[in-house]
Amino acid sequence: MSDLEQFRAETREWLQANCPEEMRQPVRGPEDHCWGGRKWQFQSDAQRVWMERMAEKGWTAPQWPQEYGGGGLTPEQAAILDEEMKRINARTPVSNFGFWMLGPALLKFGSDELKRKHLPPICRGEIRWCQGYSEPNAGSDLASLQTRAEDKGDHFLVNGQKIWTSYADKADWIFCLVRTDPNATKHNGISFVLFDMETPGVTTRPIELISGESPFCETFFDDVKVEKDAVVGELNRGWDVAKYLLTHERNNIGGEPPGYLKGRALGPLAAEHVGTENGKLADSALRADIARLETDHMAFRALVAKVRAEAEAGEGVGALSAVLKYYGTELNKRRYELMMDAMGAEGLEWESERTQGGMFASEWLRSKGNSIEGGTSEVMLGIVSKRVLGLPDA
Amino acid sequence: MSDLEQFRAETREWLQANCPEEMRQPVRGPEDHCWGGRKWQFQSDAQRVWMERMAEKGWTAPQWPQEYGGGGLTPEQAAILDEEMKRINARTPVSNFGFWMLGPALLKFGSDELKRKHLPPICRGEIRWCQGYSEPNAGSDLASLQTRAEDKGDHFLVNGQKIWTSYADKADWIFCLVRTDPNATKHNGISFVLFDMETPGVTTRPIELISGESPFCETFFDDVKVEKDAVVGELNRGWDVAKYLLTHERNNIGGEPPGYLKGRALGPLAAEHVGTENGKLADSALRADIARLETDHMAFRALVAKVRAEAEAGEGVGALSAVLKYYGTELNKRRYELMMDAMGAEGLEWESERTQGGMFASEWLRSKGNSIEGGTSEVMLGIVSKRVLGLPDA
Amino acid sequence: MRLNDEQQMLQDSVARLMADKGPVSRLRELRDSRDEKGYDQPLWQAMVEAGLTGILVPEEHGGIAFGLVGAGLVAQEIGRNLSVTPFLSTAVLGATALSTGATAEQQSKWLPAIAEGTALVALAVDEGAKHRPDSLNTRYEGGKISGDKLLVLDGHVADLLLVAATDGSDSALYLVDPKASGVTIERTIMADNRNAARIQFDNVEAEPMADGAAALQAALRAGRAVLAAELAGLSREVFERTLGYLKERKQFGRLIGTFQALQHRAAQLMIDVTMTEALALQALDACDNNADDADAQVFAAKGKAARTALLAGQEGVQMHGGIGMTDEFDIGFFLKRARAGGETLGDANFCADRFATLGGY
Amino acid sequence: MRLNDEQQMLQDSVARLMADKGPVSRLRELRDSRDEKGYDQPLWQAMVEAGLTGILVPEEHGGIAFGLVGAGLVAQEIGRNLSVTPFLSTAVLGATALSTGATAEQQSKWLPAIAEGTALVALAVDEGAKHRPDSLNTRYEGGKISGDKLLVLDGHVADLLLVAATDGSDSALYLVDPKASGVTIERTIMADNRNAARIQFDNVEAEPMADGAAALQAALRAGRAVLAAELAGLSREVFERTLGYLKERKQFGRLIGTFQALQHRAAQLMIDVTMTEALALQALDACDNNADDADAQVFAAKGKAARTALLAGQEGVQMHGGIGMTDEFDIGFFLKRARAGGETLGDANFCADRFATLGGY
Repeated sequence: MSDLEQFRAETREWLQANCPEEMRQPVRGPEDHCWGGRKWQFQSDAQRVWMERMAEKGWTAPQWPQEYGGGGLTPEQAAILDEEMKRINARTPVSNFGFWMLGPALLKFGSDELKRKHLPPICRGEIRWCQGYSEPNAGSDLASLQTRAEDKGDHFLVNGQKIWTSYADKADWIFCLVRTDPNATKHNGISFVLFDMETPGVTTRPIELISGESPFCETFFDDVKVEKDAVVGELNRGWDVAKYLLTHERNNIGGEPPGYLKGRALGPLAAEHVGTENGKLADSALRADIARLETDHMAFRALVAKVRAEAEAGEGVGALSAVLKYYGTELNKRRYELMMDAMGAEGLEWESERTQGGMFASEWLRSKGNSIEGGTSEVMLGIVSKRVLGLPDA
Repeated sequence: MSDLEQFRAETREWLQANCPEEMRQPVRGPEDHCWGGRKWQFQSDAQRVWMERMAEKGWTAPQWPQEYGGGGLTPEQAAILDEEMKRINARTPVSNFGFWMLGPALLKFGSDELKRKHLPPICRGEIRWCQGYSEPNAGSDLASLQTRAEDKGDHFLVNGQKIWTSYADKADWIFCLVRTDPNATKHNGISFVLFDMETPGVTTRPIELISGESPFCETFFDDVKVEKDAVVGELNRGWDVAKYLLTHERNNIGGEPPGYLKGRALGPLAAEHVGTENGKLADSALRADIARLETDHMAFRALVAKVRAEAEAGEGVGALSAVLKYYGTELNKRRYELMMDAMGAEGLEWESERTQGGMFASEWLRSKGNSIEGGTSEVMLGIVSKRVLGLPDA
Repeated sequence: MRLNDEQQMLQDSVARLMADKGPVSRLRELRDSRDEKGYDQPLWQAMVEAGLTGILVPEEHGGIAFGLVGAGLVAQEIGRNLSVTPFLSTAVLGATALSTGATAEQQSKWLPAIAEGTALVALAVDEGAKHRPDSLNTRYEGGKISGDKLLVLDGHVADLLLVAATDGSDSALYLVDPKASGVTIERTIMADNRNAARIQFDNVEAEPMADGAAALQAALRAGRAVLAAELAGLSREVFERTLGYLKERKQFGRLIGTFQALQHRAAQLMIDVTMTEALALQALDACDNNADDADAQVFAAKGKAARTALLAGQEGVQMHGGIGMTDEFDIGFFLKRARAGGETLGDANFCADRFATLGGY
Repeated sequence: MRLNDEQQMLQDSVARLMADKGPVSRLRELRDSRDEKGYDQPLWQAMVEAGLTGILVPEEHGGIAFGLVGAGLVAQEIGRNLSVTPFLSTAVLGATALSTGATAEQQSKWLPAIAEGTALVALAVDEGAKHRPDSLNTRYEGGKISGDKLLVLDGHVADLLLVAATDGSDSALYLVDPKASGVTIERTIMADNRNAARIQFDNVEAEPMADGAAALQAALRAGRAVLAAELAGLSREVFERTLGYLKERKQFGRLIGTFQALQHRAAQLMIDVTMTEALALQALDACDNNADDADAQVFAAKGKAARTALLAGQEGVQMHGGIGMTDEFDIGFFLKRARAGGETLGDANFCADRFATLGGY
């Protein structure tokens, strides 16, 4: 038995023994996700136990070094763990922006001290992070941000306002882009800093979206004291960290729809609502639209697979991540439009039990934000035309 | 009986008596069009007789003043003449760029002398005109043209090259944009001049299109002498004339397809080729595409009707002509794509009698030029965003 | 077509009325206060006073009989302001159905009440996810109606229900008293925050019309044409708000309206909006004149309007960026209404299907 | 999927071969000289020597059995150069049909001949405007075939015709000698300047296969997958030529590639092209591995490729402006081939229909 085969066998056995039955049920919606953090209310004992057991193995962050609380797995081992978890429908034990964003940034840019301080609590699900990037007047043009961190000798004093801070009202710490040199050119003079959301001067307010949800906040900083050693990477070079993370974030978009449509094929779903004639959707235009969408989706998946294979072979993804972000989100928007076409009046009910309080319309509306958040489609196309196609600026 | 009713009665009677039976047959294709001019070979006696009789009435240019060979009709009378001609399927007696373009330009900008010299021969079908606007390095950016007319005291000496001169090989005279002041800014220093295509130094060469036809030429000027009084409008203000004509030209686009599809509904045509099931097109995606196209076309026709009604009420068309040019040509391209979808293999035969030598594919290919000639779609959208929407330049 | 002076005056006065009394902020208020009636009662009263509730009611019944073009002009302004009124359900669908097919007695009872604003009427046609007026399951038999309806606009506040049912051969409208025994009404609030209702009819007493089949067809056609105008107005408003934003929002040190890619998209949207307005008015006019191709024009107009409104909503949100995604900002209301209005009385695919059938393919 | 080393080497060598011996200028020469055979004989000979004609022929019959991924790589380069060869008709459709369903005797006779380049094969399926392989009028009865075929690629130069016919229950392929009595062949030159033929069969002697039904299905699937790769290659070439033009053509005092509206469209085209390439290769690989969803992948790939190639052709001409409309310039050849190749063996709508049916809707 090869090492990997043995790893698989042991993993399977361990999961079998340690993953509570309740944590092997399909996730029904966002409410089943375990975010962790100081304020976290576990949905059940099983959720807590599962998180703690996985954290103990380091498998909440399988590929992070063991010294920082991770699992220290190789990519091959991590893939096996992933497969084995999928095999029994094991839920993700815990996840938040600490895992997705801050961790990778710290691992690449952080000092050993910062890594030791922040990574283990993330792995243990003790600290939930949020991200402070956008500002009201710096949307797509992120680098024009105005939040200032003034050097006061032994600390920075942070003043300003962030927007679109995901779940800032529920997070414990924030990683945040601030301007540390107001005289430098736009992309210079920005630093990537970390601080506790309970620091005096931090207030946050949820923003209600058109979908009715409030996953984002406005966050205000009024004379917030931040330690000098809370800077990730070099002072005034925070843009490098931000760029790295933006690309990293875009890589995570695989074009699979979230929510209600996750794992559901649109054609048969439409057939339930629209009906069929001779085995074909009764609305023939909708049938053509769905087939075209699914064809494009299959093409997109083929591209994602190719990019992933190339990335694994070390060829790097680079600006192609903008391609994936752009197309994946546009595809998702098309998909929700067609879902709404298919569901007709039944999809439009907002306050009713039948629709779980308007879930369909809400997800449709929420999808409109996909091509805005994390870099608008227009910004993505600009990156593609410049960095992939090499087209010159005006 | 009102004056207009009387005019209608007389017109009907005159047409009945004077329009040869052969000239009341539907036009089969471009080969049935009478272009006129010195080199013109009449297709039949009937064609010649019809042109001459109409010219004598001034009805080859019904609304031009009688003193210049036109009919002097009011818009209402001209509309009646048009209706009465359509009633008996009477063909256009003669038409070319002299009628469409030069005439309107001369009537608005020309001196009385120029009008007296050039308009009557146009009306009589004696002189066929062509248009010298585009140059190889001045396509969409028409005003960057390089053809120079040097002032030699009693004449200009013209040197340069034009491209896309429609039927220049068959035309007698050309109206042409030339640079008369090389030191002026781009849009200034251009003049609108007229000269005979038989002037020494003029050579012309047809350009074969991807559709197999050659309606356009490259035209070269090598020390061509042009009279000083052959300038329409003011010297160095030719751009005003050109702009007027471009807008005028765009107004003429009503979105009706030319050629084979003229007067043919796409849906029933597709049914012939694709077949039907339960009375609906067997290709349901094509059916949806055609219905969407025809819906858009109906919307476009409604817009054209509205713009025309407003223009008649004196509200002016202005930059809306760019809207009509843009949408009409894009619609036409979509229509030909769907025609080709419908005709399948039968539409693709190139050298066969069944397709009259590839007529279908040829018209499909030709339609691609619609959104390039007379101002590209991109230029039209630029005009709309600046002049209609008032969006600022970068 | 162009508006005549009378129509132009109507448009101007309705534009003022809706902007004054029925702006988007009223929709928000009604939503946030969870208003029981779910429509703007002061606005509706003002419309009664302006005669607009009787815009399709014949003069002998106290209406102003302004024709569908008139109703379309009102709807355009409703679309621009997202004004929340029972105009479509009562003044368009109800008045058209009754004046087309009702008996003299029914007309005398209900049409003046509509014009005077003392009665609200709701049309119950749809039974499932999609609008399929030609295959109804609701049955009329021996003076009684049984069946389940949904998307009954203003159904929970109506004084009269016009219910589409089949007697085995024809589909026709029947008058039903919402308070009659066997009627169960559930208010459903839709994504656009408008009222609709699910209504169950269990062997409910129903009154036939003189020509209930014609009434059904006329109401559907009028409703689609008027909805096309509403969606055209909505599209125009979204376009203008978005254009304004392009001229004021800065990113990367310049107005975003200077970016050519956005310029071209804005131009394309404007063209679609302008065509949609022209087609909607033309279709309404064709109905008023009973033109041969009025049906085809209405299907084209409703289908085009549904697509344009959705495009406008999508582009409106996208071009506004993050702020466009917030509930605090109004643009999302337009997107929601675009989809709900597009769905009502037949979506773009339904219209394309009918349009193609009329075209013989 | 990613190419393995062997496949990568094949791609590189074929790319060189096609660019050297089969560039677009050869298509122009063949057209202008009104070549009787209508395909590039020196290039075909070079492909024989490189073993490419036997790319799908089993090794025991003298082929290299490189699989459909290999054939797709060849087709991609054919697409980039618009090389004019009977590769699709003979090496893909012919070889697949014969190796799938022919008797041992038939295989021994024809497969080595294909590999050695001594025989051309043509597949006769279509009978009308559109590809409808499931409703054939051509009949096989008592050893004889009767019916009319069109769009028979390379039909006028073929040494063997594989004719799809129905015996009343099954549709299957039959071997017919083009010189047999009752065969009438008319060469038809298509808009893309390729050969096709209309062929009439009037009670012509025909030889059944061992499993002619499987042969037909396998040939169609392989042909569609390989055509998807050809159209992907074509799209890539058009995109690259257009991108090059955007970087060199000046208008209004600047490179047209600096105009943002064109930049965004170019980026969108690149994305479509890149996805199409990935999907085509994946579909070919799925066929080679007989994956469960191979059929769905092939319909998706062919449909997507047909749409992408047409879009590339349209954008290519539009972005080149006037020069793109001239015959002197090559871009028009790509547009023509995009449509013809898109139509062959089922257009995008046909593929979408099948794809939907496989998806259960």
